[in-house]
Amino acid sequence: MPDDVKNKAGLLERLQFIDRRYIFIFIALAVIIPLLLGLRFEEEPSPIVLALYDKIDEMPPGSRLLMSFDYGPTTAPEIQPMVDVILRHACLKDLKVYLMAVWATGQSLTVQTVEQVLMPEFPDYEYGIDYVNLGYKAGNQGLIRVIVDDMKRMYSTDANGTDIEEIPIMKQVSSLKDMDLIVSFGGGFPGIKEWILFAGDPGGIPVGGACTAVSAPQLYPYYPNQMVGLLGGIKGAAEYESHVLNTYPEAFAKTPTPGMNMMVAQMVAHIVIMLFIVFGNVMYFMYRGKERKLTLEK
Amino acid sequence: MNPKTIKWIIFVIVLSAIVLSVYFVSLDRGSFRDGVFVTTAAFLTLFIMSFLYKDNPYYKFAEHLFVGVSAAYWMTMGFWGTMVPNLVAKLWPGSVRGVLPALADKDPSLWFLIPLFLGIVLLMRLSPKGGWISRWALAFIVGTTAGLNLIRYLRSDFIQQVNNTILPLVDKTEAGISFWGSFSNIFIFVGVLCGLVYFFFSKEHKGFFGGAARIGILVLMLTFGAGFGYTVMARISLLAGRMTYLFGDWLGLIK
Amino acid sequence: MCGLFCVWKMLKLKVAIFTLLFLLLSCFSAVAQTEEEISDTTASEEPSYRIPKLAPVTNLEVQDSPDDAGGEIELTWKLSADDTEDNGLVSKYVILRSQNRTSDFHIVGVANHQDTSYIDKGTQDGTEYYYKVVTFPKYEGEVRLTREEIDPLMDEFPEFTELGIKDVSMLAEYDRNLAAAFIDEILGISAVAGPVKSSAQWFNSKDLDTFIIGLVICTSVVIFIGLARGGRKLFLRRIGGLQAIENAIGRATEMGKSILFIPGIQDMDDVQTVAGITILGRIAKTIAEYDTKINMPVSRSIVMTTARETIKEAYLSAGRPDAYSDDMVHYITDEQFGYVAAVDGIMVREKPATCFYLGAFFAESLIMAETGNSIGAIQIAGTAMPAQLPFFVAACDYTLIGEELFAASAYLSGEPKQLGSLKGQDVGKVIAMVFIIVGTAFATLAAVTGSETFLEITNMIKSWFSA
Amino acid sequence: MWRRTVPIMITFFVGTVLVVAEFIPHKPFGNLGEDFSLYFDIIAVFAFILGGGNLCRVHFSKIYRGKTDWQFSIVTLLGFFVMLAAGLFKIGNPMGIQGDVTAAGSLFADLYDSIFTPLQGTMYALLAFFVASASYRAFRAKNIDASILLIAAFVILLGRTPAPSLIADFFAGAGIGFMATAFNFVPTLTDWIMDVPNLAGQRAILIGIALGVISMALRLILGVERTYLGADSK
Repeated sequence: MPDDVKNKAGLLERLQFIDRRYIFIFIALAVIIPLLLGLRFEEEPSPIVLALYDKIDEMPPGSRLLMSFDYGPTTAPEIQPMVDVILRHACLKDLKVYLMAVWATGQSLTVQTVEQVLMPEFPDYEYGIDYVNLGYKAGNQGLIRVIVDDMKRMYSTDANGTDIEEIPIMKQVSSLKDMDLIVSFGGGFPGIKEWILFAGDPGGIPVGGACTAVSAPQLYPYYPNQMVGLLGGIKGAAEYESHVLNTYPEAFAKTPTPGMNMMVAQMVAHIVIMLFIVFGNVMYFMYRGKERKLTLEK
Repeated sequence: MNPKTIKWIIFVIVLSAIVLSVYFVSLDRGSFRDGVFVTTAAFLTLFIMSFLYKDNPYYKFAEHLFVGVSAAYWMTMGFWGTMVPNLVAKLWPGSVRGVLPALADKDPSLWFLIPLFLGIVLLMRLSPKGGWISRWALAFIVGTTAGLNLIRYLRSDFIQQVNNTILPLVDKTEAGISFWGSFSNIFIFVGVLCGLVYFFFSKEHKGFFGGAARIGILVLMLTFGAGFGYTVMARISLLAGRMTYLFGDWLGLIK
Repeated sequence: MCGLFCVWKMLKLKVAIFTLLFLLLSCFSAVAQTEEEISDTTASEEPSYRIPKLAPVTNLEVQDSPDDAGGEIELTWKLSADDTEDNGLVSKYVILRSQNRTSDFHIVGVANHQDTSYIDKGTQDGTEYYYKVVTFPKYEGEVRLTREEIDPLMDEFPEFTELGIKDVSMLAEYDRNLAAAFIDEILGISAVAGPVKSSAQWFNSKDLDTFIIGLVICTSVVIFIGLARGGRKLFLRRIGGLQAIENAIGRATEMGKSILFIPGIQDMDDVQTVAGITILGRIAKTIAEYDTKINMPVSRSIVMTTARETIKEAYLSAGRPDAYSDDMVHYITDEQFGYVAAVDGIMVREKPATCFYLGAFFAESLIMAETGNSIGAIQIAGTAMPAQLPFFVAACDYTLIGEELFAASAYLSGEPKQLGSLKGQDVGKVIAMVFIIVGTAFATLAAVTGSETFLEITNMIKSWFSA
Repeated sequence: MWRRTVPIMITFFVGTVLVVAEFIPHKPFGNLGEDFSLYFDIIAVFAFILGGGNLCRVHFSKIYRGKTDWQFSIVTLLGFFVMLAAGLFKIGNPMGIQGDVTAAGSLFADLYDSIFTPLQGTMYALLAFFVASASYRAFRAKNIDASILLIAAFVILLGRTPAPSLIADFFAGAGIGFMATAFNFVPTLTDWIMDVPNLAGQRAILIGIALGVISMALRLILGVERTYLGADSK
């Protein structure tokens, strides 16, 4: 706003156009404070989240779970909490975990997840026996189409270059059909949709998903016929975390719940934005009222 | 204090913060490498965020670094991801034995002389005289774009959307006529038609037509408002993610 | 009071005793049950699982897949009598193929139970093939085996290696001799179907509807281009955003500031980028005439090349070729957010008077539009990305919504033949509206009257519009 | 002729063939579209030489002429060449030149993780702030259009938090029944706005876009629109 207008304008008018940096400060605080305080609300799991939870919870120990990391660093804030909580749940249930990625960017995220969650929290899990990292392979949906029938055609080694034949956990796996559940993380392309269309449907393998909040609506139509369940964004993560926490209070008492914490931050920031909208409108109408009065007096 | 002194003071503070961060994070994680990595990422995050206050040298630094690194990143990916496997390996399979042994024994595919030729033609721009010939490559690209998109949009955005809009205006369920369902279907019907009327170019928005176009605008406004509101939450989660990095991974304040 | 308390105490005792008893009982029964279970399993060690021979599929028919590029053969059959929807005996159908009627059949694929068709995608065009379908049984409680146990079995029955270990593992429940008899005694083998050859077709008949609709729309565009070229006057209404473009350039000229032009972040293979570049061609001419500065950072190299060519020509046709410089267009990076970081920097440092965002945008739309807003620039946006339109509408002064982006260059050119194409577009809209109205009318009639005829008509109309 | 006519003929030929090929499953037309997309990708990599060259030229000349902020151009060039060398020569790649260029442990991957990723994520995260400032400024009930925009956005914003049920509980507790009902209705209304008006608007936009693209593609193929070639007929 030019300076002369600024000087003439009354307080009301100026409030209408407050420096946006004040808004920025409020948003930053709205996000940081709940995160620092570790605030969290209990969330009631929605049916679609509960469905995936139940599926994993009911799998007998030793069942095979494939987790595909189909996302990148930009969406990691939303996806990672879901990866972490599902991995924890799977390890708690003693499932055999197979990690892979159809996104190139997923490769380093698998390594990171193993280093930050699996190894410190589940020291009994042994590489090659209880879990394996198959790494990233190019080919998008083409890759899925091949491994649904034959795993070894695409994977001759794991992510570390070890021969597949020498990895005990791979001995019982010849194709995706040997998996008891596939969970794809990430809503982009290729992602959950491709897993459903090229692995779940033709192979008769249960597929679940976890994706960003924005892409969730496009995936709802697949539930419950083609997709076991779906976690959509931070809310999905928070619901899952909350439910796991309620069901296994001892095992999960000390694990972080980034989803639940971020959910509070999101909510507060959301409310701050709404308050600003209300504030802006109130100022606008008050100013307009005053202006009208002034013109009438003249 | 003159501004220059303040700038230097800030610079010294930032520099010492970086050094301290590297030291403490390395100590905490037991690896110097981690210390450098985590600190770099954290300070680059802060540098970018500083733009929200105003433009400053730290943002400029991060911005310029980002441009250089990311440009090279995509070029490298183009080279190893497209050029080598999709051009060199297709034309001269034997030559990639050292890097992509899996592709070395395939038969050469001469079709790929087309992109090779066009690629070289495009590079003719660098020569001072033959620049005009690069238009051939551009013409090929534009032709491809036009041809591919014509049918693609016809299928997914025209035909499919018309199909989806054909709905009964009366929503009959087992329990009889559903008021909400019928209302929704009528809303979609009227909304799509009025929206289309709004986009008409060859008719003035007047009279009945103008009224329909007006409704069309209002429906579009509803769409835009809803689209905006729906995305807000996802955007905040991104910020929450960055903050978790700063206060958790870096400073260790969030467990 | 005291009495009540005594009663309460007694009750508590009773409850405790009762609970204890109950617990004991349940433990006992649980133990008994496990014993029972164990004895059950030992009993079934005997080869008591005589599975009846499964009924084969019937009516097996094979044909070349229609409307394809060749290399595919389609199989259809009627379900085996044992494949019932609830608790059938069939687990899957195994597809066998050979080049002669009697021998050398090998597995080409597997269909799930309840499937009645399969497409063999690995045929050679022109070769004759014969097929049969084998009904495969379902087993409860599959046993998972180690590779060492399975390998010998696989050697013995090479046909089954391709079925996956899970399926072979159950063979171990049989002794060897039983396994040898397995194929003949248990699997239901269909009659041989064939011969059949695969071939490629020259027209995809499924796409006929699409072809006709496309043809009608394209023809109407072409006709109107022709009419306009022939001198027919066509009316076109004014679009607010386009009027604003002219004013925005004027404003920048008056203020002596530059114009920032962003053609989106996609490459030339996105038609929105092409639309942005064509608008650039028109704008650049005005810019050249006004002698305004233009700054165009781009995120794709080909866009850079094309934009330079476009601006150069605009300057040429405005009669000021010497005022053109290649530096007007410069490449930044292909990376979405790296590009945005740099564009934001340019905005706050150069403070352009006008910003154009015309092309394909993603999440970065709002970052740029908000920064542009903070420096007080006039902002004109246009995109066909439905997800980004809300942000442009909220943060920019004018937004060309979807179709308007593509129409803009035709409008700005003022050439009759270009404007004619817009009229042709409107014909497409009329077609869409007519079919929506007619289809909806029949769908409504079908819903109200419950008449089959109306439903059929509705479905017919819908089938024309299925991609 | 070579400069003007040939390019227009190329566009016409390529465009027409691709449109027709969409309806021909037979070789070589069946996957002509995919092939041509691949060709485009390859040409785009050639073009990197032009883009990269331009980037270097701009920054070298900045340094050479000592323009404002020339120091930062050094940062760009340094980042560019280090990353390029790390990627092209696969420096530090555990599998050597045969390894995947992004393999963990290579210099390329390290630079990507420690520089590229945080910068990308933070730029993206700035959106949280801009979404707030944009909604503060844009959502004013100035006229009917703006009011509708505001109301739709506000309802959706509200409906995506647990706030409505909390407010409804408050009103129910205070005995104001109709307000409680109203707020309990918000989540339903949110879904309805997304599923009905939003859908209707999106469809109208999409149908319009399709027609715009078709008409534009025809103008390009027929050579009516040729600004991009610099071959304006005037």
